[in-house]
Formats: sequence, structure tokens, C-alpha cells
Amino acid sequence: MKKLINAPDTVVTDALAGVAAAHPSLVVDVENKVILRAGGPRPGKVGLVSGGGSGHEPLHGGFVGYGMLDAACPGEVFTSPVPDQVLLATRAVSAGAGVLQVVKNYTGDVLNFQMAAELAGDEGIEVASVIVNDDVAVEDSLYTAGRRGVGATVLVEKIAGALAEEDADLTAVAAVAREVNDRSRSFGVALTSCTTPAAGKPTFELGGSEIELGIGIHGEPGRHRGPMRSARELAAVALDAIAADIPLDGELLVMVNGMGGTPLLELYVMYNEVASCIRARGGRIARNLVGNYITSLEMQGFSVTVCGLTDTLTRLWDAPVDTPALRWGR
Amino acid sequence: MKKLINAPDTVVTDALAGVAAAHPSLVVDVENKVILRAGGPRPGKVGLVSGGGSGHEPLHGGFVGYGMLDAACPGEVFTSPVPDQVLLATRAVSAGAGVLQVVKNYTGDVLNFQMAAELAGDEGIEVASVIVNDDVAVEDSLYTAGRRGVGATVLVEKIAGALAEEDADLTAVAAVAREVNDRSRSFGVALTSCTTPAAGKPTFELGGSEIELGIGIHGEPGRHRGPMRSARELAAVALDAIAADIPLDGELLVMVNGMGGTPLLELYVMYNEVASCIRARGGRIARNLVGNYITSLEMQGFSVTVCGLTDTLTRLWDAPVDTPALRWGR
Amino acid sequence: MDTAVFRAWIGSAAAVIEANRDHLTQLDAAIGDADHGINLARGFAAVTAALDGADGADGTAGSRPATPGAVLTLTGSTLISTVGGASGPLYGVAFRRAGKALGAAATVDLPLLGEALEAALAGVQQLGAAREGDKTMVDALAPATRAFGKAIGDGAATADALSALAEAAAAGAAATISMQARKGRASYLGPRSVGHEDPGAASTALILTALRDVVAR
Amino acid sequence: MDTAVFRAWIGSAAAVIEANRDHLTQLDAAIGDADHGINLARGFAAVTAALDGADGADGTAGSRPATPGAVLTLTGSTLISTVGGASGPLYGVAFRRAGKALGAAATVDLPLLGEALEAALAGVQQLGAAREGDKTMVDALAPATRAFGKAIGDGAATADALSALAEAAAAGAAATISMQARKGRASYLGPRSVGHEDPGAASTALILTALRDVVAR
Ligand SMILES: Nc1ncnc2c1ncn2[C@@H]1O[C@H](COP(=O)(O)OP(=O)(O)O)[C@@H](O)[C@H]1O
Ligand SMILES: Nc1ncnc2c1ncn2[C@@H]1O[C@H](COP(=O)(O)OP(=O)(O)O)[C@@H](O)[C@H]1O
Ligand SMILES: [Mg+2]
Ligand SMILES: [Mg+2]
Ligand SMILES: [Mg+2]
Ligand SMILES: [Mg+2]
Repeated sequence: MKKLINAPDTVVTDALAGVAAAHPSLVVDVENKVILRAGGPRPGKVGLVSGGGSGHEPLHGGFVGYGMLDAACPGEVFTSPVPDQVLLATRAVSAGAGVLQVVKNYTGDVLNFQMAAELAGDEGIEVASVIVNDDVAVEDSLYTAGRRGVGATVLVEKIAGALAEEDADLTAVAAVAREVNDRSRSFGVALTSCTTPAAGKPTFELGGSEIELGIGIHGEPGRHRGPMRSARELAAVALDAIAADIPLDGELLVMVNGMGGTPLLELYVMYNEVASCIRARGGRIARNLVGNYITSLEMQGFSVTVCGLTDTLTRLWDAPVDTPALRWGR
Repeated sequence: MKKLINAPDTVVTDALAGVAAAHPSLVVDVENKVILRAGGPRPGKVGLVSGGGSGHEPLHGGFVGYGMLDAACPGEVFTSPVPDQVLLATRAVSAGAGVLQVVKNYTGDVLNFQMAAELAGDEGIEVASVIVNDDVAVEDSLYTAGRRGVGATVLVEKIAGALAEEDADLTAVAAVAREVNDRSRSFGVALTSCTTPAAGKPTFELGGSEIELGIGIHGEPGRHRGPMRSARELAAVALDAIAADIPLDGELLVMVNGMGGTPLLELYVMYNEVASCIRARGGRIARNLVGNYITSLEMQGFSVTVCGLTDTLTRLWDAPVDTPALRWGR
Repeated sequence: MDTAVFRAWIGSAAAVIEANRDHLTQLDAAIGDADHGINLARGFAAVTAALDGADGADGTAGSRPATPGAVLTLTGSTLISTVGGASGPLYGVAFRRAGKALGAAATVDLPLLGEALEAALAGVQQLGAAREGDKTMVDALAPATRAFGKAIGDGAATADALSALAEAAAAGAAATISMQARKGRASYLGPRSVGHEDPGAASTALILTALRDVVAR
Repeated sequence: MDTAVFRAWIGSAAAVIEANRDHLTQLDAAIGDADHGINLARGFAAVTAALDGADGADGTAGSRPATPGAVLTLTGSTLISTVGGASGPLYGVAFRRAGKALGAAATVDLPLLGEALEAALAGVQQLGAAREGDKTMVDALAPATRAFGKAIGDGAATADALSALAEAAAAGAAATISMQARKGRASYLGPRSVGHEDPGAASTALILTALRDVVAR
């Protein structure tokens, strides 16, 4: 394992110290692993807290700032944060209007955020949660852990963050977050595995011309393995999977996301194929993102997220945002 | 070789089609491989043209936009563009105030841009060139190809772009570009090799715990190979190399750049070590960038670029910029 | 079984988890995200410090818990605060519920321990909604709790009841190999989860076996 | 040597470059950026199309060049427009200078070809500033040009003079193996560039050998 780290157990805190040093717009509690906006919460604004395992950067810490999150709670690599962290963050961003938790649908994340919500509730802080579960690679059923939360998380955080910035109340902010989740679906493909610093060897093994279709963001497998294919074929596979679940017509927001180790050159090749595919199916991409937004360490691969827009969602997407990883209009 | 492409010979044009589809703020001539700002040049503004081999994205196409480049000419992967491309771009951005070429110091880039400059000169377009050569891993001597152009390219393009946006004349824009280059030095480290689509196998081979110190952005080697080390030790190696060439005191702009396949988590770990190291040597990091800005396909590794600031350079760095890969103040 | 036994159990469980750190992580690599051993080892290291009366990470002064119930409650709270992942809250709640079930008792007899196990199982199932057969820690904890109850009903001695507990847990963990996961990360694998032991079931068997071994010593 | 010979030479050079595409790229992988064969193959494919009178990429109507000089000049311009990298302008200028040196002559004798080679070498050195011993294409082109001049001076027949040219180019390319690069990308390797043949010198030897072989046929 070759990684730019000092030691596996200090990777998250060392990185947080780096985030603190790099971004004067953030306040970082390195020891407790909480990232906050500098200047504290604005009274009357709903606070937005998210978090999850580290290794998905820029998610979530890179999305803390004006128009998006108020706090992020990074856990150890690929391990959800503990309730204590989430509680600290919740307290810090509570400004009288309640707090919305954005939680990706993994048992660990859900349970730890739920515990934190109960503890915060005991302290009189009103907490609402939205569970993001957009990954079509996984069957959604009452009897399983359900679909995983992946790319839609970025969209939910941006759009709910924009509405919170307009001083909407907790019910409205939670509702728009759920609406974005409901209207979004994702599908991911891995060309290579990834290695967590603590484990020191690849989470899974892929052959030299083998890929994993329907990959999750922790290297969890999805639908099946298969041979490597062209960008055009992969776009079709991803969009077929998504189209089986939501319509691909109308105005769409499309994200082509890199898994962390994919050259941007290739992501643009993928975006071109995704865009052609969607055009051919009668959709119109009104907004897009191409880049590394929700990653799996050094994994090579991509994911596609599609969200059906409404005028309101488009307006909130376009609203100013000023975070380390997403910035426009300010 | 597993890559998100359709075919090795169409990777650059396919990606350019993706850039065109993703960014309404850009106009892309896919066939001739030229990326321009939509809306054309503003009369009286110096035009900024850069380019070089593809595979370093977001450099240069991701830096076309307000406050930075007017045009980028991407060559094939790791191959400099041809004079025809550069000439097309130069004509397209010429608005009566002359054109500045930002050229990285590689024989191929220098020769092709030089030929284009001559052809443009024949057409009556005033062209100035700045050769970026900031890589301290390579000895600078009259009898060699000289130092390579690496990370400082991003800084030169941002700062010269900001001055051009203020309608400074060609002499002034070229002078500030040279000043940034003179005040900047970089050093890079590779943990893994990279594979060009056309070659289909890694450019070089590194052992499982071997790294290349002083790597160039095309996988060219630098000073020597050595065993893997901690982030702290690597930061010291990089800054020792830089400090042998320029003072590390005063106000500094520091970029910790990923080579394309490095997780952002690790880049923040590196930034933390780089910042501590610079603090310990009496420098003050007034501005910073952490992320993937000048890459080598899927290579894992990092580079550090340090630029000694002046009040003017800081002002120009802070000036609004609105490109796909760098955006603030607008 | 007095406070010393419970402290010894948790200490021994911590050592066993540490010794099986890589093994558990490898099990999780096969059908999860390769962190179960790392997560639990981190958590049990913190538990060991907490039980030794070390000061809390938040600066609160430490004190050594004085009853079996307090030992388990502190174990659970510490796991919740330090493990993360799915197993953190689940094991945390299990130990906390067990601790609460023991109340203020200075010594624990077999029936009381049986109640604590039932409470732990109920807590895990309430939180995680997994049923037997879903390929989770429940598949070790549930048969172990049942076997322990049966042994008590049959009038078994302490050592035998704890052996029944440990053996049923181990058998339950082994039985997860042929199951298809329906909860937790492994469920994403669908049919491909078959053929691998569930890491949480494996760690549960290790922890319960540690109890038998400590009492047998 | 008439226009047909020069067309046949360039056609044969294109075929040889295509056949050695991977070999040249591998040489460049060792001490450069692994694209030399790819670059030249792309360029010579465009040259072949241009010489066949194909329309230019820019839509200009094609026409087949009518003199040896025109063949080489078009070859050079096309290489400049399509190769990129260091070798594109260098080979482009070499062929263009050689073409200009041939002027409008319908047939080329040995002394005129010697002048064209001198002009090509001068063009490469003016543009690239490499001297012999720097481990570049100059280390094949310069000794080849010298050997050709000497053969003419010694009154050699065409076939022998061209053999001297080709052999000196090949020997020059082989001699780059032991050199340390001072120009181009390979120079970054410093002492580590020793032990590898320079890709540009290798391609120069291939191109000049193609001339000998075409005339010998
Ligand atoms: N809903 C659930 N109910 C009971 N146990 C569960 C549930 N989900 C997961 N587990 C247990 O948690 C174990 C995984 O723990 P761990 O790897 O630490 O967490 P994570 O899956 O978040 O990485 C699984 O092997 C399984 O035994
Ligand atoms: N300054 C120079 N003068 C002469 N030849 C040079 C010079 N620099 C490079 N070359 C030649 O160019 C060859 C490399 O060409 P190529 O790989 O196509 O370009 P690049 O180095 O830009 O990738 C080298 O092997 C060398 O022979
Ligand atoms: Mg985990
Ligand atoms: Mg090249
Ligand atoms: Mg796990
Ligand atoms: Mg090359």
C-alpha cells in the first residue's frame, strides 16, 4: 500500500488539520472530527448537518459553506461517524429553527445519526432526517437494507442548503431534500478496487479486464461483474438501469462523477456518451456536474446521477453556493 | 488497460465533445481541438492562449473563462498541439491588443508554439510568449532542455489572466506572467505510473513500495527512486528541493496538487504537512489551492508549488475568476 | 459472577477482538467494507481504557464501574461513542441493555444473565430490525441466548450453560456462511453473499466465547 | 532519382514507421513519454494521404506534388500539422528544408541529395539547438549526412552512397545507447538515460534506410 499518509490511524485527523489550514472559511474541531462554517449559524436558519465515513471527499466536508451544509461529521475511513460527533455538530449549528440531518442509507449511518437525533431531541433541538437512497443497483425492499445513498447526496445537500439559506422552515427544507432524493437515481461502475489505509489491501479484487457494475461507494458490489466495455456501452448500461426506475424525459440535472482515481479526461468522455444517450431518449440536460464529488478513495470508475428538475429545484440549484468543492454565484 | 474511453484515437475529441456538452460558457472546435470562451474576445483585451498535451486536465481547457485563459489547445495525450491549432486559437482570441502564449517548457510545446507565433506574426498579430519552467527536480542549464513547466502554469494563467481582464497591455501581461514564473518553484512525487490510452501499458514501472521523487507530469523521472515514506517526510523532501532554489519566507501562495489518481483525503494530509513545514521555516501561506489542477492521467502522487507573493500578485490572485475548474468572486 | 468476572470478560473480549482484528476485517472485506475488525478493535481499546478508569476523551474524570451492570453499561456507551459503523450502535445497545437488565446486582446468577442476554438481543433487533436468517450478528446472538436459556432450564451448571452459549454462538456464526444476507452492507451482494461468514456473527461468537473461557479459568 | 522514387521513399518510410510504431513507442517509454511511434505513425499516415492527393483536413483540394522537392516539402508541412510533440516540428522542418534545397529539379543526383541532407540537418539544429552527442535524432542524421558526403567525394555509386547513408544512420542511432541525453525529454533522466536508444535517432535511421531500400529495389 502506497498512500500519502503518516499512519493509518491518523489519516482522518491529519486530513482534517489540512482542511483547517487550507480553508479559513471553515472551523474544524479536529479532535472531535466536526467541520463547521466559520462565524457560526445565522439565527433563524435551519441547520444542515451531514456526515458519513471518510474516503468520499469532497463529500461532505467540502460542501460546508454558504448555500450548502452547516456542518459535516467525517467518520473513520468508510465507517460512519459516532453519535457524539453528530450531536456536537447538531448543537453547533442549531440556531432556533431546527436541524436537518442528511443521511446516506447505510445501516451504520442511519443508526448513528438516529441515536444523535434522539440525544439532540432530549436537549430540545428539533431534528428532522432525510435518508438518501438513490442507488438503483440495489433492490429496494422492505426486507433488505434498501437502496444505498450515493450521488444524490450532493444534489440533496446543494438544493436543501439553498432553501435553508432563504430561511425556509425545517418542514420545507426537509421536504425539498426528500423531493430531490425521490426524483434522483444513480448507478456506478468500478474499473479498479480501493484500499483503506487501515486494511492495507484492496477491498476486492478485479481482473485485468473485469469491471464491477453497480458498485457502491465503499467498494460494495452491485449487480454483477463483467468484461470491460466502451464508454458508450457503459453509459447505456448505467442509463438503462436508471431508466428502469425513473423517466429520463423532461429537464434533467445530470452528474457524471469520478470515483477518485479517474482522470477528468475520461469523465468528459463519459459525460459525452451520457449526454448523447439521454438526448436520444428524449431528455434534456438543463444542468450538469462533471468531476469528483463523491468518491471511493483511489478507485477508478464513475457514477451517473440523474435528477428530474422542477422550476423550483432549478432555481435552488442555481442559487449561490460557496464551499471548498462547489462554488458559484459568489 | 481499463479506461473510460471508446477508442485510443478518439479519446481527446470525445472528451472535447463532452466539454462542449457540459459547459455552455465554452465554445469548442472539436475537430481542430480548440477551446474558446463563448462570446468571443472583448476588443482591446490581450488574448491568453495556452495548451499542451492532453491528460493533464483540468489544465488547460478547465481554465478557459473570465479572468483566466481565452483559449486552450489540447494536443493528443501527452503530445503537444500542432502549430495549426495554436494559430487557429491565436486568431480567434486576437482582439487588437496582442496575444500571450503560456507555454510549458518542453521541447515539443516550445517548438510548436514558436511556429504558431511566427505564422500569427505573419498575419499581423502581435504575439508574446512566456515559457513556464518551475520544476526544481530538473537542473536548469544552457546545455540541457532546461527545467520543465509544471504547477506554476496554473498560477501564471490565473494571475496573467486577471491582469489581462483589467485591460493591461501585452507587455504588462507578459511581464506579470514571467514574474509569477520566476517566483515559483515546484516538486512532484509519483506513487504509481500512468498509462496513455495509445500505449496501453504503464509509461514506467514502480515497485510495490517504491516511489519516484521529482516526477514530471508525463511520467518523466526526476531525481531518483526511493522507498515509500510518510507524508511528513515527503513534504520535507519537496520543500527542501524548493528551498534550495527560492526563499520560503514572506507571504506565499502554495498549491498542493494531485496527479489525477490521488484521493483528496491524502492531498489534505499532504497540505497539512506542507503547511507545518513552511511555518517551521518562517513562511506564511497567504493563499492556497488543494486539489487536482495539473494531472498525469490516473497517476497517484502529488506536487507542491510555492510562489512568493507581492501585493500585486495577491490582488490579481484574488480577482474574480469563472472557469470550469477555478471559480471565485463571480 | 461478580464485577471482577465481568471486567475480566470484557478485558478478555478486547484481547480476543484485537487478536482477531485482521480476521474480522477480512471477513468484512469479502462481503462488506473491510472495517469490522478495525472498528471493534478501536472500540474495545477505548472500552478497556474506560473500564480502567481512564479519563473520558471529553475530559470527564474517569471512575471504575462498581457493579456488573455498570461494567456492561459503560462498555456499551463507550462502543457507541467510538466504533461507528453498523456494529457500533448495535453492540453498544446490546451491552447497554444487558447492563440495565443486571440492575444494581453485585453478583449475577445464571437466570439474571439469561435475562441480560434476552435484553441485549431485543435491543439489537429493535434497532437493526434483523431477523434470524438475515445473516447478521443476530444469527449468533439469538441461538446462543436460546441455548443458554435451555441449559438453565435443564439445570446445567454455570460452566456448562456458558459452554452451551459459546457453542451455539459459534455454530450460529458458522451457519451464516450458507445464508444470503438481507441486512447490513452484505445484503447488497445478494446471492454473492452466500459462502462467507458474517463478520458481526463471528465477532459475537468471539465475545461470548470469551465469557465462557474467563469463567472456566 | 525522380519524383516517383521520392514518392516511393516516403510511402515506404510511412510503412516502416507504422510497422515500428510500437517499437519506437517503447523506446520512448524507456526515456520519454511513450508516444514517439504513435506520433510519427499518425503523421506519416496523414502524409501518405496528402501525397495521394487527398483533400486537406482544412478542406483545401488536394493535388499530387509533381517534383521531388514538392514531395518533401508537402511531407514536412503535413508532419508539422499532424505530429505535434518535439519530433513534429523537427522532422517537419527537416523535410521542408530538404524540399526547398531540391528546388524545382525533376530529377535529383547525388550531390543535390547531399545538399538537401545538409539543409535538413541545419534546419533541425537551428530549431532544436541539439549538437552531436546530445542523444537526439541529430546523432543519426549528422553522421549519415557526413558519410553520404564522403561516399560522393570518393565517387561511390548511388546504391553504395545510399548504403553508406543508411549504415551511418543506423550506427549513429545505436551509438545513442551509451549517451547521456542533454536535449528533449530524455534529458530529464540525466545519467539514467544511458543504456537506451534514442527514439528519434532510431526513427531517423528507419527513414533513411527506407530510402536506400527503395532505390535498391
Ligand atoms: N440491521 C442489522 N442488524 C443486526 N446486525 C447488523 C445489521 N446490519 C449490520 N449488522 C452487523 O454488523 C456487521 C458489520 O459491522 P461493521 O463492519 O462494523 O459496520 P459497517 O457495515 O457499517 O461497516 C455485520 O457483519 C452484521 O453482523
Ligand atoms: N532539441 C532537439 N533536437 C533534436 N531532436 C530532438 C530534440 N528534442 C527532442 N528531439 C528528438 O525528438 C524525439 C522525441 O520525439 P517525440 O517523442 O515524438 O516527442 P516528445 O518528446 O515531445 O514526446 C527524441 O527521441 C529526440 O530524438
Ligand atoms: Mg464501515
Ligand atoms: Mg510527447
Ligand atoms: Mg464494515
Ligand atoms: Mg515522446
